[in-house]
Amino acid sequence: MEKAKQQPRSITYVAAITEGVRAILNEQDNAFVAGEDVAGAGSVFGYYRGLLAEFGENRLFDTPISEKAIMGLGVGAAATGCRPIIDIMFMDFIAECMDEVTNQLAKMRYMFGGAATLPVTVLTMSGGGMNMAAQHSQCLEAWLAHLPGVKVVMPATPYDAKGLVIAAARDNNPVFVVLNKLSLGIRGEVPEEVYEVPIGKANVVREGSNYTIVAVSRMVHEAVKAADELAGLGLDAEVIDVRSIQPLDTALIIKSVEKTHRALVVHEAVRFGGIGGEIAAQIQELAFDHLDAPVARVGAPFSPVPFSPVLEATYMPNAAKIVAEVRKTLEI
Amino acid sequence: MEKAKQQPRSITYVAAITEGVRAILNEQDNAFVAGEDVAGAGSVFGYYRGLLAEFGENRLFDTPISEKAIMGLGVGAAATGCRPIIDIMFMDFIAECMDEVTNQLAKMRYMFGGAATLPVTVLTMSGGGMNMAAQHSQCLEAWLAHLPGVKVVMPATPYDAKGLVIAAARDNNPVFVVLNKLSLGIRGEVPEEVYEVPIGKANVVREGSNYTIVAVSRMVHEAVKAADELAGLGLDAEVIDVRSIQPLDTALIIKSVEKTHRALVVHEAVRFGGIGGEIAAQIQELAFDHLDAPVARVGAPFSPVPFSPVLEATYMPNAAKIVAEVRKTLEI
Amino acid sequence: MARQPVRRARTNGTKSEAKSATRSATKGATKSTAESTTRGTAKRPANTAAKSPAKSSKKGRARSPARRTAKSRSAAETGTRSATSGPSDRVLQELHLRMARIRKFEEAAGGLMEDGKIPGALHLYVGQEAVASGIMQHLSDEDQITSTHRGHGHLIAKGGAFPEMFAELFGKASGYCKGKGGSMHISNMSLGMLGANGIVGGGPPIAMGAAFSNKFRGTDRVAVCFFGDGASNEGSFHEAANMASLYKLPCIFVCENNGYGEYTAQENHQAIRDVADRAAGYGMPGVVVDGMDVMAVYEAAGEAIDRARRGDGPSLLEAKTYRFFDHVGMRGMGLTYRSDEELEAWRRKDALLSFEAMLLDMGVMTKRKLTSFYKKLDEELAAAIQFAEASPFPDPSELLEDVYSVA
Amino acid sequence: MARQPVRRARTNGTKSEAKSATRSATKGATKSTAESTTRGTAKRPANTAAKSPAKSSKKGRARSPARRTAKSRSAAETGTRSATSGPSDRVLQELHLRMARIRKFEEAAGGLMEDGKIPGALHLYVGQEAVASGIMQHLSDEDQITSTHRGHGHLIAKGGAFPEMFAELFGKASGYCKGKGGSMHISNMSLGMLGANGIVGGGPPIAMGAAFSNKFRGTDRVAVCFFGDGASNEGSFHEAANMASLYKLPCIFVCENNGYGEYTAQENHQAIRDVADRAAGYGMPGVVVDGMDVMAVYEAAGEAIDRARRGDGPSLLEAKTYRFFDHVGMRGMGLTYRSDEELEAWRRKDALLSFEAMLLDMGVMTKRKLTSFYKKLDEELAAAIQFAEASPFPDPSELLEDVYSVA
Ligand SMILES: Cc1ncc(C[n+]2csc(CCOP(=O)(O)OP(=O)(O)O)c2C)c(N)n1
Ligand SMILES: Cc1ncc(C[n+]2csc(CCOP(=O)(O)OP(=O)(O)O)c2C)c(N)n1
Ligand SMILES: [Mg+2]
Ligand SMILES: [Mg+2]
Repeated sequence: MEKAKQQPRSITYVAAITEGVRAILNEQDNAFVAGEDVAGAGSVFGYYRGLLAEFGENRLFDTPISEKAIMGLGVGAAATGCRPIIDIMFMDFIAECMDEVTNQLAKMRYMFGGAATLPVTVLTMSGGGMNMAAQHSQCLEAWLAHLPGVKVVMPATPYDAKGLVIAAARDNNPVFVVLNKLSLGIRGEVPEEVYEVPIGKANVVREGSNYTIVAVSRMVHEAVKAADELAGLGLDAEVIDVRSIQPLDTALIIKSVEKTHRALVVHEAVRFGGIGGEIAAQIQELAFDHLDAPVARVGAPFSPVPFSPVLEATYMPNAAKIVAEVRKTLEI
Repeated sequence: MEKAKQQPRSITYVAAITEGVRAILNEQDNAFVAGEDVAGAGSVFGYYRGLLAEFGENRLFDTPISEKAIMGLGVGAAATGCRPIIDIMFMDFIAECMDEVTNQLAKMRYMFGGAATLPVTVLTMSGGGMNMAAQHSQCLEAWLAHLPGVKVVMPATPYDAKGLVIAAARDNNPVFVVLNKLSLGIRGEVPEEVYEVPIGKANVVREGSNYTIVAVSRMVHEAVKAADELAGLGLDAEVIDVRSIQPLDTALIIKSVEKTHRALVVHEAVRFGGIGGEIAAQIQELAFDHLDAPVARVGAPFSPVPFSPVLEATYMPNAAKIVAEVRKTLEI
Repeated sequence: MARQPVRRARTNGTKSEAKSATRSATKGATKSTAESTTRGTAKRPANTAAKSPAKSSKKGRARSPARRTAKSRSAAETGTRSATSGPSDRVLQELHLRMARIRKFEEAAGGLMEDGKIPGALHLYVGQEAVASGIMQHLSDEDQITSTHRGHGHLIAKGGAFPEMFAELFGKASGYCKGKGGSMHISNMSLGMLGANGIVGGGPPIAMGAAFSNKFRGTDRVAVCFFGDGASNEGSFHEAANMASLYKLPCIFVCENNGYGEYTAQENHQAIRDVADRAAGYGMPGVVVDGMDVMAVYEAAGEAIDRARRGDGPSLLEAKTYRFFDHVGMRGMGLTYRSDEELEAWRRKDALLSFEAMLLDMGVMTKRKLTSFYKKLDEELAAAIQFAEASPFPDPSELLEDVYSVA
Repeated sequence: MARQPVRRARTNGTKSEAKSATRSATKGATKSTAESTTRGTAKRPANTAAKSPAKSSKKGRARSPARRTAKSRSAAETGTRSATSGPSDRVLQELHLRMARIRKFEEAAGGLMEDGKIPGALHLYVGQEAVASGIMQHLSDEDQITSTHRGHGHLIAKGGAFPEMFAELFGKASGYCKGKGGSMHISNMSLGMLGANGIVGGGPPIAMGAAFSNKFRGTDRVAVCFFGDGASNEGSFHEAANMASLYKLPCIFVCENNGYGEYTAQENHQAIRDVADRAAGYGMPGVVVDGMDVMAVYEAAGEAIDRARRGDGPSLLEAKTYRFFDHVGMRGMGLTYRSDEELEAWRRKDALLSFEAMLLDMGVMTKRKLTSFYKKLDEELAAAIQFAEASPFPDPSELLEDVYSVA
């Protein structure tokens, strides 16, 4: 795990994103931010707040409500020498520009035989738990991870949020930084310095000896809670924060499972067809002889995200569901 | 497997689709076809050819090149009493209307507490192998299968093409019928009568005792070829055509694996994040103690579909790759 | 640039140049009737006998005005179609009723949200009441509408009942969507309300599809989509408008231009002043109307809806309006993107208050009636909120219901 | 309704009514200069001395006309800007060269596809040559374009070399995209050609993004997107046009209206005749130009491009044109969606042949020069095809290269 080298301070996830973006705007003259209400309002989630005053209106651009044009702006500007930071307010709205993402952004370099370089960073906000109902709560990262040509990172902590934003914006490829709503207020140590969290490297956030929980985004924190509970059942669970789902740090995951012999994958996205299927399939393929139990999975049930608080509470994956799934799989 | 009850004739996949659509237009007064070049041209793939003359211009509608409006037309018309058959010419273009698919079509019923019923059938053409390059060759069914609220079927044979089109159009839910380009000319026995192939039921197309190949769409035929080759290696492979990936016939797949103890999943879509991950994850989860080897997977490599014939040939999954993967997994 | 209230309706979409190569059918926007101010004159049409829907129903709540079937539409239509006579008292009272019901509901709902009693986010319709009311006056339950994230007003004007609406906002099982939709997806199929929509621009393609269905099924029903100035920049609007015009669908595109998309002023999201300017590009009439004047909206909507029912195709109606509260909730996030002066200028044009003044003037309404009217409305609201609060939450087991139709 | 060739350029987007509430900056489309026919008069500007780029280069192929840097633009610009003098001989010859190169390349490529020698599908540009040529005459390599599925002509006019183009169509490693793109994705970044595009409507947002970049980086470069009548119904066009106008980007939207989207006639895909009518809805000028008249295109494009370079924002230029072959390939699928008479009427307006007749008339070209010009072009084509055929296919190991940048 990367360590803060100096000035350890505890700041929020949302403030960490701001710091990451600020670092890039300072560092890269050709970087700018474009999206709905990113400049004047500093994003409805607040993570660009203050940057307009700091960098001026030639670096942050409020756009019309036109996701296709916003993503197209990123593609065209990146292909011609800029380093756009594109904001898609809610991840649900990425559906509006999946053509630009899939057929242009992800493929242009390949189709052009390597002649185009597309350093586009896309920030977008996923996740439920805030009673925002079916169209403002989705986790659609599995779509993106299935697309050759893009990278997809999902920070769970303030430290990773800052470091991954910086790494994404320095990367010469399209990188989606999939943020999480319920994480916005999470606090953690974040150095003031500018640093990268390398894309494609997972992180062992809790070491353990006989169970591996592979967690995506905010589920990392639920997994840690679950691990604490599992300790009472005699399980010493290791928790891995995948951080990047494309590329995926398969090696680290397999190393852990070879040690622990059992694994569970958890994400907030709908379980069926989620990235957990890919991870579980890889684990059983590459660590088959090491497995003492089937790779378990926890994800959202097969329904849209309901509005009603009681239903949404039932819907959301959490520590209790992880523990229940572990117990079921291990029959303990 | 459903059996033709009378008049066995051999017709092509494309003709079978036409028969399915014809049956629905005859049967359902409120059914119509809408999409780009579906009426006058009978689709660029030819599967509506003749239907305009037969049913008139009040049943088949050429639309503008406006995928969002086309899908929206399906949603709005279905919610108000029609049974639209919506055509999205190439599956790649579904990216243009993923909002209408994801945020409207898939969720309207749920968000409305069950008050809306959306009998929309979407026909769309997937797959490579015809030198149509990166934007006209994709298999994006994994996106759809991850969406609660829609069903997804993928016929591999003329028989299933007709039966699944009919079942889809009779279903009161949104159903995607994902067709395959290279399958258009495949011939097979198709009864003249009107019949359904039930959605959510897989099909054992070749029985076997000690290996299971779970195949999606055209890969069924490659799997059968591979099975023939594997016989020479002492393997008696069972081939399952999943036919429907949402819902998935998990029970049939597990039953087979419990008998054979080994399995491979194959689809033409990019392997990483494809539906094969979900299927493999389910197999190892539900048949863990029956497995003698890891569940293997074959899919396209992690790149956009290349144009050049030699590269595309290298890209496409096929029988040889299935055999190679089986040998690698079983170390034979 | 301060945003100023507008005064009069205008018809856009016509052009000065003779355009030989252009089919005349798609040009020459209809003349707007919205210019005629009918207030004050108010001649009564013959068939005004219809019972006042503002009367309390058995249950003690004011009967929802839109709850009429196609058969009872004649009075409203007469009111619209006659150029020489104003609308009937009944129409005037219904327009008022719709506006007042929206205003009161929204203020109550906003308060409940700010107090943390309603979960999630509410986008309030206060300020824009004249738009939904003037348009819905022409529609029956069989006509469809699609709404926006700011959807309560549309549903109320279409006949939505307070108890089921509050229950939905609270996430209760007795809500219109069994608690599964909430504010952003509130809907009622039997009222022809095809949903509020959390996706900006989500409505137009769906309304166009409903209009297609109306025509396909041989009915004379119309579909109306409401959308904002911000939404007019979404590709979905463009595609739906083009398709509706191509097929001459009975679809009315109603742009509620309140000058802002979230915190971004119109001048910072499009280089035009009138969204109605876009109509010509689809070959349909584009009309600008004062959205703070319910009679102007009512007249312009009547024209567009009649045109659609006649089979002459869609129209784009732009209502210049303003939201009195913030983008979300009442107080919002505390951003200062609108000036106090601007807000004041628009508040002076308050559609409900000015219409009430006119009704008092005309003698259609008296101070006393108004007082008792609001008293009854307050009681109805209180009862509805009580109903919603007392209603149970859905059972967790209902989570996986309604994903698919099992019939 | 038979589709008739048009004759003259028109400016759309102005309206008769005084519109008090509308900012004047966004209205009042620029006056089109395209109405002036410059043929025949052809006064020479002073600085015509530029060497003829039509001369053979060392390698025996005609030098590609667009291969000029920003510095050498002055002659072309002078030709455009002076209302009283026509363009120079050099400009006239370059326009001809571009058109002839496209025509010949496409006929050869079409033949190779029909013979099964080129894999996949080609969408041929024959008939539309005047559009790409008239516009590209104003651009340097630093100006960007986005193209369509029908993209060869755009690349040729922008300076694309035949050998690398044929090699790409054949799927060879020596192709512009190493064989990975093929006809529908042919591109060359150093020529500012940001790709043919298999997605209808794929280009406009990208060109708008390039124009944004040009402005952001403080250059005077422009970005031009080409798209069809069919593509004008995609939401992507709408969103890109609105955004370009809002930010006053140096972006030119060029609609090549050939009357059909695949097999669907314009009247069956939109209820307007002139796509340029949509410009007013974005607050930009809309100009209709005869796309079979390269001089008219050249003039109108000059105006729009100058405007963009001046920082005055985007324009929509609609060129009425026609494709002489079928949607795909030459013979197509054998559908009868266009009448022989219609095809004949348009073929009589053949932009290349009529321009050649004019050049002969003017004495800028002689029959003899023309004969040797075509002979040389044929030789160049033959050599290019030979190069392509002789080139190796990419090695299978290259499959996974170029997915990501590793730098
Ligand atoms: C596709 C999409 N993009 C962005 C948003 C976020 N959003 C919600 S409301 C809104 C502003 C809409 O403005 P307008 O259409 O003018 O409606 P108003 O809020 O003014 O009524 C935005 C950007 C969204 N919900 N959907
Ligand atoms: C998003 C998308 N929808 C549909 C298609 C299929 N398609 C390819 S070309 C074409 C017609 C395009 O018409 P137009 O824009 O007028 O260009 P033209 O072919 O006439 O040059 C269509 C529908 C596509 N490639 N992309
Ligand atoms: Mg607004
Ligand atoms: Mg065309």
